[in-house]
Amino acid sequence: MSGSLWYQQAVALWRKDLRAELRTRVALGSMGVFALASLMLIALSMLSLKDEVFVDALGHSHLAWDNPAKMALLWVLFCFAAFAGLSHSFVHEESTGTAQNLRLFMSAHAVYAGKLFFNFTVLGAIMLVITPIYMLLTGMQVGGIMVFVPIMVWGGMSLAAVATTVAALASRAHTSGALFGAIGLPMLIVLLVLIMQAAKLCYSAHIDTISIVKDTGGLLSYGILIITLSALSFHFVWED
Amino acid sequence: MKISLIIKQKQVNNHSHFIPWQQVVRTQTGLRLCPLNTLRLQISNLGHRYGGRKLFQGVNLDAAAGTVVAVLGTNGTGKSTFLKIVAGLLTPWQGTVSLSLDGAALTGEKRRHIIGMTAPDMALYQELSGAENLEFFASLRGLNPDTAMLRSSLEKVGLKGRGRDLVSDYSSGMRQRLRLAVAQLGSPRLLLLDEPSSNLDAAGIEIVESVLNQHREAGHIVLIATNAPHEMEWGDVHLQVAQL
Amino acid sequence: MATLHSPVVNKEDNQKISTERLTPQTAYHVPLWKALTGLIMSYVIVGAFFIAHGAIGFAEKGVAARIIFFHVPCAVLSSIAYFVGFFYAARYLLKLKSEKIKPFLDDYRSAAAMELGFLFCLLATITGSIFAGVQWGSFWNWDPRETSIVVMLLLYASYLLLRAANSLKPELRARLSAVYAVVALVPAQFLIWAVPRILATMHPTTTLTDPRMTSLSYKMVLYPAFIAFVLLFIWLMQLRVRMMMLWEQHRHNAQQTMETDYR
Amino acid sequence: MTHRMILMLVMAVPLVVWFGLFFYLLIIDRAMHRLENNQEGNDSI
Repeated sequence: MSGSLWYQQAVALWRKDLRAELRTRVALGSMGVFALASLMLIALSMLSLKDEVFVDALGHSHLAWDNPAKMALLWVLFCFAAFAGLSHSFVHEESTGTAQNLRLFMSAHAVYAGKLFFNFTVLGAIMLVITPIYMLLTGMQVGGIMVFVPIMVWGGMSLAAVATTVAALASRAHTSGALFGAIGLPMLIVLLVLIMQAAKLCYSAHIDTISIVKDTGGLLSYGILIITLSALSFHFVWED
Repeated sequence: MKISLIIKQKQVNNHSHFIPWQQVVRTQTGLRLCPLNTLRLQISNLGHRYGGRKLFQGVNLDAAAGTVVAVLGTNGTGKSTFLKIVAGLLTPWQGTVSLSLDGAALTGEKRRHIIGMTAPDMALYQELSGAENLEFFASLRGLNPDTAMLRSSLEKVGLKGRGRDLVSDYSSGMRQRLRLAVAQLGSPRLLLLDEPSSNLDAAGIEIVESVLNQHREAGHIVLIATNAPHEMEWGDVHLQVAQL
Repeated sequence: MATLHSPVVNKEDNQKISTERLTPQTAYHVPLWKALTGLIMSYVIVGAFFIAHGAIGFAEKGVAARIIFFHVPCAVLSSIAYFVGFFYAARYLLKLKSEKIKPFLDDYRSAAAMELGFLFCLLATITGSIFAGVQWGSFWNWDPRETSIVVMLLLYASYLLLRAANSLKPELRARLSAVYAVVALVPAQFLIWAVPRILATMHPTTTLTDPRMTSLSYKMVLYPAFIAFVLLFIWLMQLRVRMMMLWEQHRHNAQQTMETDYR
Repeated sequence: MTHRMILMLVMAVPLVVWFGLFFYLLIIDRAMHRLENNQEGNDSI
């Protein structure tokens, strides 16, 4: 018996989490209801902005409720939905005492990988359902599909990575629920700025190479760096 | 804090020239042969503290293959903590725990894969069934969790026919049996049992005893943390963790 | 203080101390660099009013915007503090991994740097807001640098919050906050370097990088201002770390007394 | 009052604040120095 490799363990953890999630639907349910409710709230409150026009510093006038603005609010929605549900993955293991078994059976980076992909799966499912409804209600356009899809996927991945890391940190403290939102938000604001900057590419007619590199590069490197640093330091959080 | 090692029976003979592929182990029932391997658990000067509170200090143990060690001590002396340190779940405050197989020290993943443990605070997934729990942990060990394997390991702990029920519907005795089944996955060479027969009925206690004998005969090392007199009897060696 | 966590107290030591107590203590001399901090900072304050001449580009022509000499060093220090905190946090984790010891001193240094980062960040925000109110006519404009310094403030605050939440378990607190300091380096980097460059800003960006942009009279005050603030930062950090160590020592002593008393 | 005198008066404010802070820090420094010396060999207060 040689034992299994870390990615096999991560897949096993992912499958276990998915099975438990489909049975109890704690994370999916809370995130789904949260996302739908805030979707309605956004759509209703932005009705009055529909024909609003603002004039920028250069004298050009724009629609206030344009595609980038709609995209920004969609991502704000995702961020809050992620923070409503994704902490469950770690907090549940710690509070029910099953984390000890995982520590005995699995290496720390396998746990991190498994939880990250589980969170990404849940967030991806929510995004797949919410995005079309949001586009239907607010009239947001896809714009350049070759930019839109990668931004949605990588943005979701980075969001899941931030949420996973912060959930792991918060689950070790007594007051995990309150802490989770508080220590995660500063990291999310930066992510949001980068996503919005990248999302503007979907709706701009003339895209030059420099702006693509500058705007998507920020988002891409942010996600990669967060995942790398979290994976490197995860065992300090996980083990005693 | 003082620790005394009481050796009830003679220690294992590691240098038997006469039977090189087997080694002689003397137990309560007399002499016994077990397959030769030089699995060895060495604990030297182990001590731990929580915050500023000392639990124990200067614990020493040298256990060879085929030994059952009973870890004794009153409540609050840190028996469970001691087992967690041996399992690698906690970093000790001082001292070392080393596990070696055929002279080579086991570390990291290799070490992780030969340790099985049950403890009252190591819970299983309530939202999954007993069989699903077993399947998950078996796949973490790299085993192939097919139906036959799950059925046989459930049968071994007397949970035949209850594998499909959710763990949340189990009684505390059944949960203890399932914990025992999880700890035995992959037949770990070092088995750590924290109060193994708590919540168990007479039949369950017999199961624990047969598990112990199996592991002893296979040349594994078993540590039992206990207060119950019948569990103390199982130990070949007693390790007293006492509070002064 | 390498033996911070394992000081062995025995009877002989106690005997020795009781006699030692009667001997006079080592006298306190003001260290030179601390005196220098006081002198340079005083020079900067005087210089800001009487050495620096007016610069081009301010709302009122020919007025030396004196708050710059306090605002800019504070803003720069608020980002340097993060690097210092990160450095010690990373060192803490590396030591923990390799040496299997608990290097609490590095944890204290990291925490002290983060606390001071929060303080200087707050000062930079306040002085910046005053300056913006005079220069741009509004105390808050959502300029990218203003946005990023507020998020930076939040980042420091959440680090301190994480520490406060785990204050009962010092060892866990040290590990968790070190990991947070390491991971939050990514957003901090983006706040310091990327965000002000991606978005259009009203802040002058070349003042510090291009020496030709500032006049000699400005440099004569601004550069000593940097030195004074860095020295002040080091001093404050040293005080904070010493205070934490004294507090830890006190806690340890209290525990020792408890253990001997209730035996 | 000349412009220079007004400047002097305004300058006095941060200068006084800084002197206060400086001596406050020195006092803390000195107190800590004493405490540390006290603690060095003294583990049972």
